[in-house]
Amino acid sequence: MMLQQFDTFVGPEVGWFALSPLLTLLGGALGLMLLGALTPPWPKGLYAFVAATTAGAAGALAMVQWDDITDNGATTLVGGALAFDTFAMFMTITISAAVLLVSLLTDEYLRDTPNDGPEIYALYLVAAIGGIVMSSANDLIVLFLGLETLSLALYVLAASNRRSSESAESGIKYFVLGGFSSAFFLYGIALVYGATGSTNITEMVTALQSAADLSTPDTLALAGIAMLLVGLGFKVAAVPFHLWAPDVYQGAPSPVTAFMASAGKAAAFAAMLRVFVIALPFYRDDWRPAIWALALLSLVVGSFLAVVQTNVKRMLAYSSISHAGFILVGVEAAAHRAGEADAGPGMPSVVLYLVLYAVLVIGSFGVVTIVSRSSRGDTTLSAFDGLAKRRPALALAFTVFLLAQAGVPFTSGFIAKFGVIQAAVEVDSYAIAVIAMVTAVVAAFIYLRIMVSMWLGDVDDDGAELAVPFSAGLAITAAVAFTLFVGVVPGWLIDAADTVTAYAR
Amino acid sequence: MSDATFLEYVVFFSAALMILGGAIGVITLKNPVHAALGLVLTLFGVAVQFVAQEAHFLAAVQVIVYAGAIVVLFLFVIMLLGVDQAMDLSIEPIPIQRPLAAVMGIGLVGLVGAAVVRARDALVINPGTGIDVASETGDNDSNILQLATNLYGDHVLAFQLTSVLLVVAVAGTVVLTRKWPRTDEARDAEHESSDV
Amino acid sequence: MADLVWLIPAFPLAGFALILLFGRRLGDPRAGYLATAAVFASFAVAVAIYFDLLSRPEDERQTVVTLFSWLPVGSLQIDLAFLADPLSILMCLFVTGIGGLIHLFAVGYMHGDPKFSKFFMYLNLFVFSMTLLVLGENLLVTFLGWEGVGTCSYLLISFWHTRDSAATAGKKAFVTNRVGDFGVMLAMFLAFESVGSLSYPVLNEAAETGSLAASTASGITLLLLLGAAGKSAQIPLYLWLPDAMEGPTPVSALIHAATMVTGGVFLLTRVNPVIVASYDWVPTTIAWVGAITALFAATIALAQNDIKKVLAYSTVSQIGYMVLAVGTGAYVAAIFHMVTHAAFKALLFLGAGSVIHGMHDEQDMRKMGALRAFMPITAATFIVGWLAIAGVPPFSGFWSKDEILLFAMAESVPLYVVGVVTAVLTAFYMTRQVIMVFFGEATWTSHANEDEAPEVAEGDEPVETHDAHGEFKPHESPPVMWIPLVVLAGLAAVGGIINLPNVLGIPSGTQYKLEEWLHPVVEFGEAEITGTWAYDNKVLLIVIAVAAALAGLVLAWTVYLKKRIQPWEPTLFAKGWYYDQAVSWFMGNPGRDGFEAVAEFDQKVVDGAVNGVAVAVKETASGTSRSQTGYVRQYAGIIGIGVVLLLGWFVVIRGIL
Amino acid sequence: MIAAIEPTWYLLLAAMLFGIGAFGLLIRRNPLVMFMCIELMLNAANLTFVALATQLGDINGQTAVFFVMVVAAAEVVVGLGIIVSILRRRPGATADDLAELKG
Amino acid sequence: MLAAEAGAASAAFPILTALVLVPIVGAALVALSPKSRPETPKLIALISAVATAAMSIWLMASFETGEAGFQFVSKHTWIEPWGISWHLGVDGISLFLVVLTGILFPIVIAGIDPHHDEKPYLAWMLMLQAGVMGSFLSLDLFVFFIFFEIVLVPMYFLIGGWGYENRVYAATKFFLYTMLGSAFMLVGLIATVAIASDDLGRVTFDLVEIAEGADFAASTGRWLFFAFAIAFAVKVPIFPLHTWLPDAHTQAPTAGSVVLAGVMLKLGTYGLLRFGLYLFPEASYWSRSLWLTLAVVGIIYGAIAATMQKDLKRLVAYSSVAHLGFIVLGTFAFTTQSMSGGVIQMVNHGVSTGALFLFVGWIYERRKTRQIAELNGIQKVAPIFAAGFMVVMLSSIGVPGLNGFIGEFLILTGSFLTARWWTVVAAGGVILAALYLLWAYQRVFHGEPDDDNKDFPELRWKEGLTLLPFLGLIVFMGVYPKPVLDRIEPSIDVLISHVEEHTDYVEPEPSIVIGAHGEEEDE
Repeated sequence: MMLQQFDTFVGPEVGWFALSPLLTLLGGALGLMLLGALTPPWPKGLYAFVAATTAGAAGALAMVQWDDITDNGATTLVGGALAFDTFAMFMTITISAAVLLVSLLTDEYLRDTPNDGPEIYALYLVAAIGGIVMSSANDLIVLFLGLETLSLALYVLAASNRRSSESAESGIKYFVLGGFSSAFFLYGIALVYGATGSTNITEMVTALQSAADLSTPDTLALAGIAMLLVGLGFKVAAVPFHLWAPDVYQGAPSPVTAFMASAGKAAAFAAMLRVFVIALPFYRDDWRPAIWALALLSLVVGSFLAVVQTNVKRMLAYSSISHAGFILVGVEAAAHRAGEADAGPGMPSVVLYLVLYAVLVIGSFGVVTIVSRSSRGDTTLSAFDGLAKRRPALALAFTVFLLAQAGVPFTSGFIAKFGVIQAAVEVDSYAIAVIAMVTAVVAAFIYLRIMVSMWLGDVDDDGAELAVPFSAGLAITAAVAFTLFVGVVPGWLIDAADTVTAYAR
Repeated sequence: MSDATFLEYVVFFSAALMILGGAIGVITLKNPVHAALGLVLTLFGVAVQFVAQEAHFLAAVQVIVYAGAIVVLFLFVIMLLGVDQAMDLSIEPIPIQRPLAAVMGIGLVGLVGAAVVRARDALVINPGTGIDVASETGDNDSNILQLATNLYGDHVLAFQLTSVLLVVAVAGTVVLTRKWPRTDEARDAEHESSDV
Repeated sequence: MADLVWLIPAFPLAGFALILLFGRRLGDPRAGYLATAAVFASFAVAVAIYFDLLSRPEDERQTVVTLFSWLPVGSLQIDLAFLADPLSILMCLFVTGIGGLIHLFAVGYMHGDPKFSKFFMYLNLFVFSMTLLVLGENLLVTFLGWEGVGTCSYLLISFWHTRDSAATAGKKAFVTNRVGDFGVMLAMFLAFESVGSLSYPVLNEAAETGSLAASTASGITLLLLLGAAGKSAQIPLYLWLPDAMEGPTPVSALIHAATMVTGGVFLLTRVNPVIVASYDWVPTTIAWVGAITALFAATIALAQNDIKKVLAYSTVSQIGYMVLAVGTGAYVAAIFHMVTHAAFKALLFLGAGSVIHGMHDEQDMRKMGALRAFMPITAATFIVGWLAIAGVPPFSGFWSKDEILLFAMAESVPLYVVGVVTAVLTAFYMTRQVIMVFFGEATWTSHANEDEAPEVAEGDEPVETHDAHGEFKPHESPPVMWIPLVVLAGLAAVGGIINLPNVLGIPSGTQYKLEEWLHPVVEFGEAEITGTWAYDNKVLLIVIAVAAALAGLVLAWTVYLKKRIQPWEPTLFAKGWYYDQAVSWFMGNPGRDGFEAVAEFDQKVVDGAVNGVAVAVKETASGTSRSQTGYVRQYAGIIGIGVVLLLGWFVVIRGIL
Repeated sequence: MIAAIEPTWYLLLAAMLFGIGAFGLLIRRNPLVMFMCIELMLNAANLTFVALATQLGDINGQTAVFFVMVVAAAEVVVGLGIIVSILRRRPGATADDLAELKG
Repeated sequence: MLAAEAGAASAAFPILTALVLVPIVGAALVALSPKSRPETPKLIALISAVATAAMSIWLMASFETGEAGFQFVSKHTWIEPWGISWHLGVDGISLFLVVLTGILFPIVIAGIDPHHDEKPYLAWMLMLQAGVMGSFLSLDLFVFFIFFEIVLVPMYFLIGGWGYENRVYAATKFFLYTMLGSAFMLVGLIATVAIASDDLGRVTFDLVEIAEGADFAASTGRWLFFAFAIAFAVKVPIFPLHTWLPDAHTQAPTAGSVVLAGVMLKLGTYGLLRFGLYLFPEASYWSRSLWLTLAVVGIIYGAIAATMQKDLKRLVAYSSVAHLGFIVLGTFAFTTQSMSGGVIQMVNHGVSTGALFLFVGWIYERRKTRQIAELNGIQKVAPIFAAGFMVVMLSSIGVPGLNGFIGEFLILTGSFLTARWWTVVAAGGVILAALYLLWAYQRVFHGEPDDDNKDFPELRWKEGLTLLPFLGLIVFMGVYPKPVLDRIEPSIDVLISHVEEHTDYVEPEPSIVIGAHGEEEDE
């Protein structure tokens, strides 16, 4: 009978092509690791190039899948472990793009350091896998694994600059707090599992749908949701779970910070949508107010504390917290219609914001990377004095990114904010919309401050000549082009974002 | 379910005692080595609870992986770094840290406990197909079998992801432990690239 | 011919433009002659139009010449149009006529001034505005001129702007007038609201047909009275006029005696049907404003020592007469007095100017005396003016003033009394002036000319009238200056004939010429008061008037020439009842402080709030960020608190409760 | 046969374990010990999983525990790596000594 | 970017789009122009600006007088999923603001040189022009908002980069203050669209469609209106939201001040007309007394504050507050006269205050100070300079025959019909205007010049040429405003009847009817 059992065992059928983006990234990562380990050091920039092409390929494959999904509708993969829908693909493309740009930034940055090997890039790619899994997971355990994959990679990356004590400090801070919060997340999964009898989103939803009545609330599930919110709130750096962000963003190597703020945030928010909007719509009235509160706190604290910072990376960190608040406004809007046939503009606004912000923040930290190189790692505001006189183009690029983050029209940032506010207004949550816009004004102050020091500050003579490496320059140029192009012609992207409400589950 | 036998109570409470005792040891013992031993105690207690719930395979893995590998790793690091000197826990440099901790600990246990208790008789809305347990009637590996089927069935992707996780671990350790040259030009390079 | 009325303003405008462009090249004195020519040209046109209108039947003596549509918005249709009718033409006649003479005089007076051409540029601009004022077909065109003359008066008063007093006086004049303009504007709004138009024919027609509610009419009248008080220097807004004497004397003569200051009276006369249509107490108010001003200013004039200040206050007083006349319905008399006053007051001012000129810019009468020997023509003409203003028959002033007193009597006795008293005072202070300047003993011999001529203060090439410094002899002015004096003296002497009353066997053919002429505009003639006691006892009133004049004369003679009685010049009068001081004190202290307070408020409170918000943000932020100590365990603690709160919300509030 | 001890008891036990772990992380300064506390919390989660699996009669819970163990292992590797790399630089450093970044 | 022509409603040559794009292209060219040839940027900028001016004048020339609706309309769908279209059009209300924008920039670009970094300066100037143009031309809420908002950026850099001692503070204050206002507007704008989409059955940001098609519930409309109004109130600025203005004006470079006063402040008043009254007639009529009061307060308050300023430029800035109070008064008096007056006053204020700022700038260049106390006797040493200032000042005071009076008179005449007592108080502001300007003039120009001022340079040829168009406009608009008024009035009439449709308001028609006005008008 044992034999018989073995004969009868059939694993779930795997949509290999559907998984191709993930497999590409994995292949790239393993290839880099193995070949890099077995072969003598590759010529300059080849590691970065391989990583970038891998990411690009993954993104391209995701785009290919896009039409497939829009034609044949969304499904789930590998025994319902992964969701195969435009939402997932959108995030896949976003994260791949982030990896691509960040790899380009990293290349020059790692020169003359022992880390100028394949590992960092491999970690990018693996982290990307983690992020993509998070955003396409259809099972909380899978989601947890993806989250851990991403997080562990980020811990290492944050601590990867061994010459900088700040890097190490940020690494351990991120690690301790991250482990802390993921323990909460796991505990939350466990409790929710207890309440719904499954970790698989599809089954959870069907279970809750078929449930006799949810009028008598299941406290186990509620406790679990609270824990889940803690874990995800930590990952998206929402107040009051944000405290790691400023320190880690400042301490981590600039390219890594760019990666955290782009791919990391994107994946975390995607996971949030998966877990709350897609998996737990039946409890939306319970968790929506909590999201509201987190959004409010993040907006206020992020923008206010940014004002008093003197370190540009820290400023950007706090501003990214307030951006998280903005995205949470979108999530809150999505919550109003969670689980309904007409899901409303909430989710689209969120994913739109994510992709646009990812590019913006990578560009911003890209500039920071270049500047800090010439200023011996100094990223205080004074390092940017008179940047316009030393490197007008670079200053202009940074200005574009900053204006975009401030939400000035004709930049992608404005489109992003507009989308979120529109979503919020659509569901009549005016209060948070107004608060968001007002705090955006407060946050604008720091962007102005940076611009002032760039354009009006005077150059310090001992400032080493500011070389803009080709690959990094390429990445920043691409980011600028994207920012402005979307600012003027956003229609296509909005159309794409609008499709994510047709998610699989 | 039938009432628990006296023996089951004994098992449960003694295991619980181990768990909590070990845990308290972890957070109170000044010497990290002792703390690690406390952790071992807890882990064993958990393993016992697994057994008590017929999760034999997990219990085994718990002992082997946790107690066998992880804690040993801890101890190894402690010895390696020689951080095994005792640390005075009576002083707390950060103000209001302990009240904070207390509030959190009590609140956490209280609230979750409340949730658990309140949910005790919440209807099980998605009962599973039942867990096969090893029985005297021979197939004493049915639990493993079911676990394996489930693992390589629905959770095969997750299983594969664990491998990715291990890749991260490998790459991470390489990055974190690779020797960084301390030569002069490197020290100059330090200025270059010590940028955070 | 009347269609060419636009030529009247056109000539001075052209003169202005020419001098503006070529003034420096023309220079002194050609620019002056050009300006004079321009004014006399429009005088000629005015004369021509006068005869044109005269040749028409009475009810056709009104032509509207529309140049273009100025402000056409919806129901508000305002044209830049001129109304050529007896009143406006009469005004044009004496504005341009006397104005021309004053221009001529100024050519001599301003000779050597470095800004000679600019002066005449302003003068022409003024004449242009003044003609607009009188020719306007609607309130707005009049207002255009009204403000124009105000501006020119500002420019001319502060002509010697390096003198602070002059600059301040100019500003004061403009701002005070603005207060009056405020009234005129509101009057316009009210008129537009009620009759939907600003043109005089429509407005007056509406008033006559009674479609203008008495309330509205009263409103318009009172608001216009405010404007008139500003422009015509009546209580309470008169106080800019004395200061306006800072301007060059021709300016004082032209603007602040003959023409501009009569604008208010003209405006009230222009809309006389509205006044008639308003409540009865409204004209009475006007009358009393005029009467009180007349008396008040006269008392002040008693104690002035500045030759021009005396004339200035007497101007205020005389215009008070005119306003009184308007209030009592004696519009003709008002206009009549306006004309005569224009003549003799211009004469007096120019005379004064000639004296000042001869005395090397000495204006203090106490440093004059016995000048008749040195400047005979000036003295002679000045005396004519003196008799005219004092109301001594048969000089012009007598007839017009008598007419006014007649109506005042018809209106009410108190008004008449005030009028007569004022007449006495007028005769008194004018006599005093004449004596102090031309008679008595010379007090100027040892006088070293301390306050320098502004021209000298300008400090350019030495002016030839001032080659003789130190001890000097007063000298007669050049012909270009005394010819106008003579002409004006003639007018002042015989001006009365234009409106002789029907008494003492004056040939009936010559009576009431002005009244007939103005009849199309002012139906309200002397016929209206027939049957009143006053009308029946005209002769008696005339006798009283003459007596009053002579009384004043004799009294002053005895006081200042014969020194029989100590001169009584209380400081209260000299200081103008301290009204000016009071006002300036108020403006300077509470007013200024109030303004300062507002500015402070803006800085501290309104802007302070804005910056306060910014500061508050920064403070809270830095406070919060200081609490982020960098201790990872504390971060964990805060996260833990967040966890507890979330759990509390979910488990307790949403779950258990 | 089914375990007779009520799952609730297990859950409460797990909750206490979890709470102790979290509490410990807040009060211990030695990074290694803090890390052990995280392990305690993970074990609490595992206990919960197993208890619930038993209650639900659903094997997935036990599978989840399996994954958690792997995660824990990987975390330990990475975490200890980071800790080693830091304590190499600054022997005997406590968590409170690592507070350069703040504000 | 722009989809194909939508509808036949668009002119053959998309002149309005050109008006917006030419400056942008010019700015780009300036920015890209090679460093080697220092004179090219100025040349390019001038060409672009003059071209814009020419187009705007051609626009005015070929504008259909007496035509109420929008002309030269060009409409293309832009952001399809959000129902946003590139919808431009011009009517009597916007026409002259467009023309003013068109001719103001070449003048200041040609007439005023920055002290340094000419290239970015010119680029920003052109960007600014594009932004202002777009705001005046757009008929789509989204398009309007983005232009309304984008204007801040070039202005921020102009103030911050080429301003005076306290420029960064002023620039930041300006940016944040205005941005705060538009924050509310954005939310209100989106809400408007969202709510209107229920009536219209589709999501569109098109101004005309919403204004004509949507009918907001009173309460809703009022909330939305205020969301818009706050932004405009800050921009105008209406008391008490005005304090950014003195700082921005004082610190801005001369050209910046001229443009700021000339056209940018008008974005607020124009917005109130176009996006306040037109979109929310009910709400604006309902809240009129609030606006009238604020306007009147602004008139008096601004004048008083101006009187006490020690800095000549601040003084002019506060005078702007007062003048714009008149415009707001006229706008919310809802009569043909007052609103036409308001529109024409926008142009007039732009001209005269712009010219005043020119003079202040020139004074600063000569004396390196704006403190009134340090200036005196200039008229003696620079009579022509003084004369020019005098004319501009008189126009600003509102002396008839000059442009300032036309606007003020129309506004007051009109508003007297519907808001009598407010008008009475506002007319008092006319007195104060004379007070503070004449006082300042006396202190600066009269008296004997001291040593610092006694060789104050006379007006230069270039400056004179710069000034000439201003003086020409001042006189022309004062003497013969008919052509302007004829083009403005129809659009105003339409606007008023729009208000009348949505409210119980009936515009009073003054006429000679016996008893048309009873005793209630008793003084």
